[in-house]
This record gives sequence, C-alpha cells and structure tokens, in this order.
Amino acid sequence: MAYALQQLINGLTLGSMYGLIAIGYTMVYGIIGMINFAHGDIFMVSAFIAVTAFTILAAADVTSIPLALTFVLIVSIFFTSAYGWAVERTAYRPLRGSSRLAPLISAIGMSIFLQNTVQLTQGARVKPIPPVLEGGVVLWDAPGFAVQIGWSQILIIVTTVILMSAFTWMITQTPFGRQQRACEQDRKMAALLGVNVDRTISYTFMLGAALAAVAGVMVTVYYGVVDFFIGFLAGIKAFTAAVLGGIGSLPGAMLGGLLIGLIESFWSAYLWAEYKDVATFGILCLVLILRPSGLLGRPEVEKV
Amino acid sequence: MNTPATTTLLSVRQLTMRFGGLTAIDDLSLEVPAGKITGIIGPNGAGKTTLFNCLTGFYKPTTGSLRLNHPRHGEIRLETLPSHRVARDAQVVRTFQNIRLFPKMTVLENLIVAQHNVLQRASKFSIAGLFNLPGYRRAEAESIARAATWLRRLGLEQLADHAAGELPYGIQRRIEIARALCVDPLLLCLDEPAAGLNPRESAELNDLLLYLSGELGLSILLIEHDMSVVMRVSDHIGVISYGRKIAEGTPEQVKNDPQVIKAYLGEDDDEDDSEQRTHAVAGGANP
Amino acid sequence: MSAVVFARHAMTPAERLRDAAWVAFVGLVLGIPMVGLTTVDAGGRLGVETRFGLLAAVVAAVFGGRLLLRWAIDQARNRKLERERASTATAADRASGALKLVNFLGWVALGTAITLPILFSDNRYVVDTATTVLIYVMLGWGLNVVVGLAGLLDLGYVAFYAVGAYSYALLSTQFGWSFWEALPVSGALAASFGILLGYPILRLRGDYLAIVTLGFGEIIRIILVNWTEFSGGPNGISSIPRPSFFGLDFTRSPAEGEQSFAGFFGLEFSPMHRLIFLYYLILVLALLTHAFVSRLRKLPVGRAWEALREDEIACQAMGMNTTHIKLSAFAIGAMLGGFGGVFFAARQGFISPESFVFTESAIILAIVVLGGMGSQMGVVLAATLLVLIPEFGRGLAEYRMLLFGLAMVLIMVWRPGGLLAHREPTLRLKPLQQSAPAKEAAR
Amino acid sequence: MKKTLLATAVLTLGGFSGAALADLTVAIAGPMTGQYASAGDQIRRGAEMAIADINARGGVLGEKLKLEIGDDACDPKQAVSVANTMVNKNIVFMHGHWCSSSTIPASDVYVESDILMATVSTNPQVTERGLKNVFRIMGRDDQQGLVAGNYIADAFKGKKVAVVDDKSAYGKGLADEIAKAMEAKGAKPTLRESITAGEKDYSGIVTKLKQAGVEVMAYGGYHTEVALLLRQAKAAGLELTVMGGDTMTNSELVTAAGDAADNVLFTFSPDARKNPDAAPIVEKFRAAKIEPEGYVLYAYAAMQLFEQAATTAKSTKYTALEKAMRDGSFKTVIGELSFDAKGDQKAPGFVVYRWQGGKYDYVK
Repeated sequence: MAYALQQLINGLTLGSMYGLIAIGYTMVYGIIGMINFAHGDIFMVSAFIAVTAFTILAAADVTSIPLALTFVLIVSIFFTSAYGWAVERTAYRPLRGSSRLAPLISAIGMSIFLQNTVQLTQGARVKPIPPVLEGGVVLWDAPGFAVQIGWSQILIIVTTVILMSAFTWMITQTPFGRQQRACEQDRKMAALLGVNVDRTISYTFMLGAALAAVAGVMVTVYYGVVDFFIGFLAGIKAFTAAVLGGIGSLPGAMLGGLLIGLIESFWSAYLWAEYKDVATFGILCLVLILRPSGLLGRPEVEKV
Repeated sequence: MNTPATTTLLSVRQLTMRFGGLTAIDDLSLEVPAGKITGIIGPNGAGKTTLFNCLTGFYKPTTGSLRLNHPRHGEIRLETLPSHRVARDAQVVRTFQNIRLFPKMTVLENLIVAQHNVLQRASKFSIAGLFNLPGYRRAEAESIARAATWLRRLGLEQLADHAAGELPYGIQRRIEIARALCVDPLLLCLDEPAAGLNPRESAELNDLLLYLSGELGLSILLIEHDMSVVMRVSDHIGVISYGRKIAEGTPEQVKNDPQVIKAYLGEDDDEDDSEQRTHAVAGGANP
Repeated sequence: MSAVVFARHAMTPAERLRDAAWVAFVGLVLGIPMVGLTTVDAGGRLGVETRFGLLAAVVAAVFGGRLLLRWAIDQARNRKLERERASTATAADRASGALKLVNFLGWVALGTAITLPILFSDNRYVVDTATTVLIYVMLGWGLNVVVGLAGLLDLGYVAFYAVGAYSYALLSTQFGWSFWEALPVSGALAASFGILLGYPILRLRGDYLAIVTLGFGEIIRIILVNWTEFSGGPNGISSIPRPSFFGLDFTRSPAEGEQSFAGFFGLEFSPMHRLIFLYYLILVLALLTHAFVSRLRKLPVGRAWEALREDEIACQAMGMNTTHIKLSAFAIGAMLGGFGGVFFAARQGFISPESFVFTESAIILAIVVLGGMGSQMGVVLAATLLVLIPEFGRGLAEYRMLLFGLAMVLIMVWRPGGLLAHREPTLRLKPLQQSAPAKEAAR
Repeated sequence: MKKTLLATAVLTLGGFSGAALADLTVAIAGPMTGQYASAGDQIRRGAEMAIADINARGGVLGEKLKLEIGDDACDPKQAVSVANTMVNKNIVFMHGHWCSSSTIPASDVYVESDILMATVSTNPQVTERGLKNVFRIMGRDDQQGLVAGNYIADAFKGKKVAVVDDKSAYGKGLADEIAKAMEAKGAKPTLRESITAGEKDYSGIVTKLKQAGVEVMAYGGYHTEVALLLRQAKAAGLELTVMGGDTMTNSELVTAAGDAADNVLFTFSPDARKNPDAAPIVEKFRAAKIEPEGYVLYAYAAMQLFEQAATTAKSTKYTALEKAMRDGSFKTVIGELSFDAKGDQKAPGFVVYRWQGGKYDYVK
C-alpha cells in the first residue's frame, strides 16, 4: 500500500512534467495543425539555460531558494520564449499554407539542429547542478517503508496546478485567449475579423515555449542533471500524452501527461519495467481505437 | 434502363436521424420513381444533405429504412451498407455540396478513378495490370473511352489533362457530375449542383439533367436550395423543413402549397439557427 | 499573411539596415545563453565561463549574413518575376519541361549508378556509400507509396525495415537460408506486419495515425531489445552471411569442395568483388522496384492511393473500399521497407536494435517529403542528398549533424513542395508531344 | 549529376590517399560526437600523444606515423562507413572502435582488407567470431562480470542485491555475467531489472529497490544513468551502493552525482597510472593538462603495441604483423600485453575500484 502510494507520487510528478511539455504540443497543434517536433528540444534548451542560471547564482552566493527559483524561472522563460518565437519565425512561418508534411520535416530538421547546436556550444557532457531543494516530508511511516514526498516533487505538482489554472483562465477569459481560439477554429475568418493571426501564432509558440521552460527548470531542480539529449525522449512522451488526451485540448494534454506518468510508474512498479514503453504505446493505441480523437478531444466527424 | 415510369426505385420509410438531442430528420417517408428527376427542396438546414448522407451510407439512420429496388439484385436495404458498397453494389452515386474532387489529379484521372472497381477487377489483383496483359489493356482503353465520352458530352474534353483542383468552380461542378456518371449509377444524387453557377451554366446544367433522364432514362435525385432550378427540371418534388416532409407533388402543386410558402418566407431566421445546430453536431466547421 | 509577394516594394538601404539590426538583436538574445555563457566542469562542480568575444562575432556574422541573404532573396525574386513576365510558357509547357528535367535526371542517375563501381573499382568507400544511398532510395520508394501516394503519415516505417533485416538475419544464421530464399520471405513477412499494423488503425486520421505508427515502431524495437532468446537482444545478430554469386562465395579461401567467386573466374581475390556485387545486386533490385512502383502508380490501385490521399470521402462515394486500398498501400510499402532491411543486413553483416530507432524513420520520411511527395526521382535526389551531406561533413566533425538539420529546414523553406514537386499524370487523353504542334497551329 | 558529386566528394575528402604516402597511417575510431563523445575524446588524446612520442623516437621502421580519426557516434551504420573510409586511407592499424556494436560490423570490413585492429570493446562477440585480425587490449564482459559478481557475493554477503542494466549490448552483457557469477556463488540477486538509458526519471525503479530492501545495486551500463540513480536514491532516502563496470571510470560521474559518487564501486583493469613504468608517461599527460583516466592510456598502449609488433615483425604487412602480435608479448603503458588464439588479452585481470573524493582507487 505504502509502496503504491509512493509510486503514485512518483507517477504524478513525472506526469506533471509530461503534461507541461504536452501543453506546448497541443497548443501549437490546435492553432496550426502541425506536430512541432522541435518542442522537446526547446524544453532541452530551457533546461540548459536553467543550469547556467543556477550556476551563476551559486557563483554569486545567492542562498535564498525562493529568490533563486524566481530568478531562474524568469530568465529561463524569457530566453526560451525567444527560442520558441525564433523557431516559429524561421522554420514554420515560411511554410504556412503548404502541405501539412512540410512543416513536420522542417520541425524534425530544427530538432536535429537545436540538439547539435547545444552540443556544440555547451558540450556533450552532462551538466549537473548541486541539489537545490533537498529533503522532503515523510507522509506515512509504514512498517518497512516510509512514503516520502520531496520538496521538489511538491514544487512540481503545485506549480503545475497553478499554471494549469492560470492557463485555463487565460484561454477562456482573456482577449488573447479568444483570439487564440478564433484562430484555432478558422484562421481565415479570424483574420477577416481583425485578429492578427501571425502574432497570435507567434504568441502561442512563445507560451508553449514558456511552459516548456517551466518544465525545464523543474527538471533541473528535480533531477539535477541535464544533457543535450533529454529533449528527444521527453518530447516523444509529451507528444504521446497530448495525443492520448486529445490533441488540441489543454486539459486533455494535462490528463494525458498524468496518465502516462502513472502508467509508466505503476507498470514498472508491478510488471516488467523494460516493457513500460510498450505499455504506454499499447494503451495509446487502444484508447485511439476506441476513441479516435483521444480522451478529451473533440470528436472529429468530417462533414460530408 | 427502360423501366416503366410508374416503378418506384427508392422508397424512404419513416426515416429518422438524430444527432444527440437534435433531430435532423424526423419520420420522413418519400418515394423516388425510376427514370425521373426527383427534386428535394427545403430551406437551409432542413435536413436535405443529412438525407443524402443517410442514403449513401455516410450516416447510419437512427430508425427507418431505405429500400432500393435494384433491377438486378432485387431489394437492397441501403441503411445496412457501408458507403462504398452503396456506390458499388447499389449503384447509388452522389456528388457533394462542397465539391470533392481529387484536386491534384487530372480531370481524366478523376473519371478513371471513378471506374476503379471495374478496372481493379480487370487488373486481377494488379497482376494483369503489372504485365499489361491484353485483358487489362482492353479494360483500360474502354474506361478511357467512357471517360472521354462524358467529357465530350459535358464539354470538358480540352481540359482532360489539367489538374482538376486548378479549374474554375463551375467547371469543377461539371467534372464532379461527369465523375459520378462514370461510376455507372442507377440513381444519381446531386447535392446542390447549381450552387455557385452563373445563369448560363445553370441553363446548361438543366439541359444536361434533362438529357440524362430523358435520353438515358437515368433516375436522378436532386437537392436544390434554389427553387427556380428544381421547378424547371423536376418531374416530382418533395419539400422538407425541419427534417419533416411538408409537401410533395408536381412542381405546380408544390409551388402553390401554403405550407411551402410559409417555410420559405415565414421563418427564415429560425432556419438559420437550426442549420447552425445541425452543423455543430455534425462536426462544426467546414472540412 | 504576406501572400501578395509581387507587391513588395524594394527596400531602402535604411530599411535593410534596420531589418538586419533586428535580426542581429534576436541573434544576440538567442546567443546569450547558448554562445555567450557556458558552464564548464571546474573540479567536480560547474563554473560559468563567458565567451562574449565569440558572441560578438556571431552577432556580427548574423548581421552581415542577414544583409546578404535579404539582398540575395530580393535579387532572386526580381529575376524570377522578370522571367515569369517575359516567358509566355503555358502550364503544359512547364509540365513538359519538368518532365524533361526529371527524365534527364533519371538517365544521368542511371548512367552514374551503373558506371560508378567501374570508375571506382578499388575504392571501398565510394562503392559502400553508393550502396547506402541505394538502400535509402529503396526505403524512400517504399515509404513514398504509403506517405507520398496514399497520404498516410507513417512515423514508424523503421519497424518494417527492422522486420526485413531481422527476418533475413535470423533465417540465414539460424536456418542457413540463402539470400535468395530469404529475400522474398522477408518481404512477405514485412508486408504481413504492414497489414497487421494497418488493420486496427484504419479509422485513425492524419496525425493520430502518425503517433500510433510511431508507437508501433518503438514497440518493435523494444521487443527486439528485450526478447534476447529470439533476436539476440541488444547484442544483435552478427556474422550474417553475405549474398553469394549463384552459389559462389566471395571468400579468399573457400571451404573444402567449394569454389569461390575469384577462383571460379580465375581472378585474384579482392574484397571489392563482394562489395561491387552487392552494389549491383541492390541496384538491379532497386531498378525492379522502380519499375514495379511506377507501374503500380499507373494501375487502378495506384490511382486509388492517390485519390485516397486527395479525398477519402470522395473515394467512398465512388464505391472504393478504402480499407483495402489503405491496407494495400501499407503492405506494399512495408514489403519494400522489408527489402531495404534485407539489403541493410547484407551490407552490414551485423544488425542490432540501435539501427532501428525513430530517427531512422524521420530521415526516411524526410527523404520522401524533401524529394517531393509521390515523386520517384525526388526520392533518389533527396536520398542522395541526405546520405551525402553527413558524409561530406566528415571533415567538419561536430558541425556535421548541425548542418544536416539546417539543410533539412532550408530545403523545406526554399521548396515547400519538395525538390521535384511536379506530378506527372498517370495517363493523358492527348499525349504531350501532340499538343505542342496543335498549339503552334493555333497561334 | 548527384553521383558525380559523390565522386568529387570522395576525391576531395581524401578518398585517394595515393598521393602523399610517405608515412604510415594508423587510425582510431570511436564516438567523437554524440552521447558518448567524452570517451572518444579520451581515445583521441591518448592516441595523439602516443603518435607524437613515437614519431619523436623516429617513427616505426623508419617511417613517421600519421593518425586518422574516425567518428562513428556509436552508430553501427556509420561504423561501417568509417571503416570503409579507413580502408581507403590505407591504414595499417586501427585502434577502435569503442562501442561493441560498432566494433563488430566494422571488424568485418577490416578483416576483408587485411587491417589489424586492437579494440577496447568488451563484448565477448567481438573476438568470438573467429576473425584473425581482431585483438582486444581490454578484458571481456564475462571476465569483468565474474570479478564483480564474486566481489559482491563475498563483500556484501547477506545483503540484498539488485542487478540492473540499461538494455545496451554492453550493459546487459555485463549485468547478465554479474548475475551469473553471483548465482554460482550462491548469492541470488533479489531483483533483476532494466531501465531505459537516456531517460531522466528513475524514481520508479528506485522506489522498487527501496521496497525490496536492496542495499547494493550491480549495474551494467554507463555512468550518466548511475549518477541519476544515485541522486534519486538519496532523495528517496535509500542508501545505495553501486557496483559498475569500466565505464564508471569517467569523472563525469563525480560531477553529476556529487558526494553520492563515493558509493560507487567498479571493476577496471589494474590502474596503469600506478604502473611504475608508466609514471613518466602519466607525468607527461598531466603536464599537458590531460588526466590520463579511462581510455587515454589504452589508446596510448594500442599505439605502443603497434610500434612494437611492427618492429618485431620488421614489417607492416598484415600477415607478418598479425603473427608478431599473436606470438609476442609487449610492454606497454598499461602493462605487459599478450594474446590468446581468439585475440583476447591473456591476463586481463580486473580489479575493483571505489570512487573517493573525486578520485578512484583500489578497494582496500
């Protein structure tokens, strides 16, 4: 029981991170209908920025953890959004209106490019930082097994909940959210109604990148080690999460992320860890066969 | 093809189609005679296209039946067939309100694709085709000849080798009809074929329809929003509104029916709403 | 949306400078965390190192580069506009021009492909790289059927490649089958996997299909890694026998009672014989594949694939069984991928799951899209490019893959439709040659 | 057109090495880029130093050595390409490749072209396929696993041990051998698990170890995952001792795992740096600001091996060289090297090390 609870906590933490990255996929997909394969690498870039920022702080002898976290978050979000914007501007915008595969290939190219740029400029070695948030609370001291939740795990789950609420509010309540949804439904019509489509798309990429940046900082805090290759696996998992939840749907992305985190966690806890990815993809296939638009996706009945 | 005029080709019985809480077609019954042009009219959102979708297997009706009296296969229950078998086995072929050509393929290719089943059979799992055996060569030549005939009849011969998607709207409509004709239909269902056509093109369309039904004895089911077109060519007209049949008869009878006049003039605003609802349920924005 | 390209006015020098300054500023912002700052290992802990000199150089390069690029683009655009204004070429002319170009390219490619091993008969590297190109061409043609013609986005194509490679490896090492016996069986196995995958996911559209195929590719790989008894697990399968020349092995010292290729023909043994033989073998099979796929495209099934890509609903309304059409595309594509896998195993002599990762699927997909969806010659062009860019780059060491990624983006931005986007109709009512004089007469 | 491009490419990239062939060309190959680039870096530094020293001594048989570097990024497909490039460059000796999965397909190319190779790949398959040209200057996974397994069975008697691998050819091979050796000694591992290399979250497996009461984890795989496992174990309140293989020599482990690295034991060949004969060379490396850790001295030794074999054989021809190598015994910076019929090093000898305060040393 205690064991299951601990695995639940692990799964939720992992899932939150997948969810944060998945939102970036789902937003971009929602608005321009493309799979942004470079999104995982944007996340990787943000983790490197976070490492650099933490190292600077350590050199400057900043010991206040809240202060440090705030600083790193702001720096990382700022620069990562710039990357998100630049990627969209150079690799995707020129391809708007061409076949839906062209931006996909461009994205794959961008992903390879980003990975190698970071490898070149930051080195191929893993980048560790000393633990930022050590310790945690023992939730339940069951005989033989103490269920623990680390401060960093609490930080991740709480941040995710706050960001999700803020996001839902922004998409449903603010003018930007309305423009964003308008572009999702019909870009041409939105443009006719005076929505600046290009700008809305740019902002969407920046927002997605900002969320990836938060995830990047969290990963850096939680695991303490980043390398130029982390974007790939995280990206694939997050994309799977987005599809599982129903691509285009924000709560869906979060739900998908959490589900995948939990599946991975419990599958490797009780069954064969080496087949955990088979389980993830198997469940994805099953869900899609039963619900072709994902869990929370709008059913896509093509009008005849 | 020379079935007596009185034979019923298709009978729609108590057809109902619900999407969630919305009833798009409500207990509709209709007879379509063989060898004639039957018009279906009604305001926007009355359920005309939904009827077509039920008829051609794209939607499964909630209740009711669609019985086709096929000269060779006997009675066919259309609602039990998947869409491709409706076209292939029951030979009920349709066009679409928002034209659905194969845009990157040429006009000729579009028409050849329509003869896929015949050609595929002749190609014997592509083996005869791969080696270009005489049997297949003959079938291919025949299909090209057939396509060419229709292209000539519809004045599209010069455009045969152009990509279909690059041609003007009115021509695309004609191509779609030509393509449907290449499937060898028993019943041709045209969904607003005159939409977006200029008056001259409209007149040509009328001639074509009269030719198809008069000379070739083809049965045609025609949806039109625009009364004036239907009135000129239809032998028989059904009027639906809010998914119900409100009138039926010859153009003359329908024209003077008070119910019809009311449906068309009286409650325009409400109709727009109902169309919105139908669309929302059917999947929202245009594909 | 800047669709109205021709209305763009010429930029003034001040505008150009401002534009370049803005781009340089973006470069600066992007460069600060990646170029300007880096972390280095300082005795067990990280320390920050600044490289502002390098950053300044990069920003300056971006500024200059942007000025140059902008100018070059404007020049190219003007020239293109002028050319378009000056020319009276009709669509038909352009089509026949494109056709001529494709045909020309095809003959040149064929010529070089045939003469290459003769010209470089003692150069392993050239022959081997050319063999790799051919394998990717095969894979590209296979995926072209699924993605380019049928329009089904498959991100897990590597699965079939793996099935082919492992089938050959297992059949030959475990059961002693020869290359020629194993080849058709491997292809058939891959095709059955294609159907197996295709069947449950037929309902899925577009990108949902993409992720499921991606998952399928991963599942196959994970099974290969973990099922050690069957596939050798991460160790892979080594000592895969190489194809023999009608029973004659390419060995220096043949086994008792057998003859080697070199012995039979009275040649001095050279390891190049095997390489060149493998190359020609794959070339011949690739040409057969080309003939096969080109012919299929002109058959009902090929046209049905293209129609499916264009509009699935219209296909159904035409009475076409889209299930069968999709499955046939999956099966044929998978079969060709399986052949590619067999060649790969024959070339390497060793296979392991590492060779069948997602990146491989992505590269094959890139070959199809960069080449121009559905274009057979495009695949050849793109496969050659994508194999050669990293090989060229061997001299550039770390910049190699970076340039590869950049090239993918640039080619796509430069030609969103692919390198050879022209689509040749499968049949014409009037042959092209006849339409030209008719036009002459009309003038 | 494209193919002509290819031809010119090859010409310019030095495909024809006939022109300047006054020197003897030797080569190294390994992951110069990609995830394992740091290992490739070590090999390169070691080899460069060795070549410089040999040339300073007057070269081999009066000819200067020239070094070619091949990057396979640990990708089997690229390894074959690299091997073919090297054949074109008429190399007489190859030190490489690094990953077993690259060495295996590449060796097929070298054997056809009569090129001798000395590798540090530890997978048994490398020498088990009966290729005459392959020599291994490092121990094998099965030998390494035996030492590690025996050590665990003795030193951690009665403690619960998990055997974990990363599903790589190297990691799984090693972990299997460790488990086998442990079982032979009657110490059955409590858990046998696999993880996916390249992921960052191993909290699931850590929790599983904690639940099972595991205190020692024998790990087959690379150092980066060990660092993560240790950090996450620490965060989960699990004191874990890790027993790894030769890849743990990488000092990145210490940087990434911090103090927790002190819980890492690993097997590796006897430390060449302790070899009194090697002292001057070790000094030389340190003077050049290169810590001769991991594969640096192996690369150096490989070049020494070639130098001495060629001198003995008085030739750099394949047959003579191969015979010299198989029959001879060579004094190198990593100790005395001689080979058995398969090409494996006769007395590889693995020793158990422990990281301590950022340095590794024999376990006392």
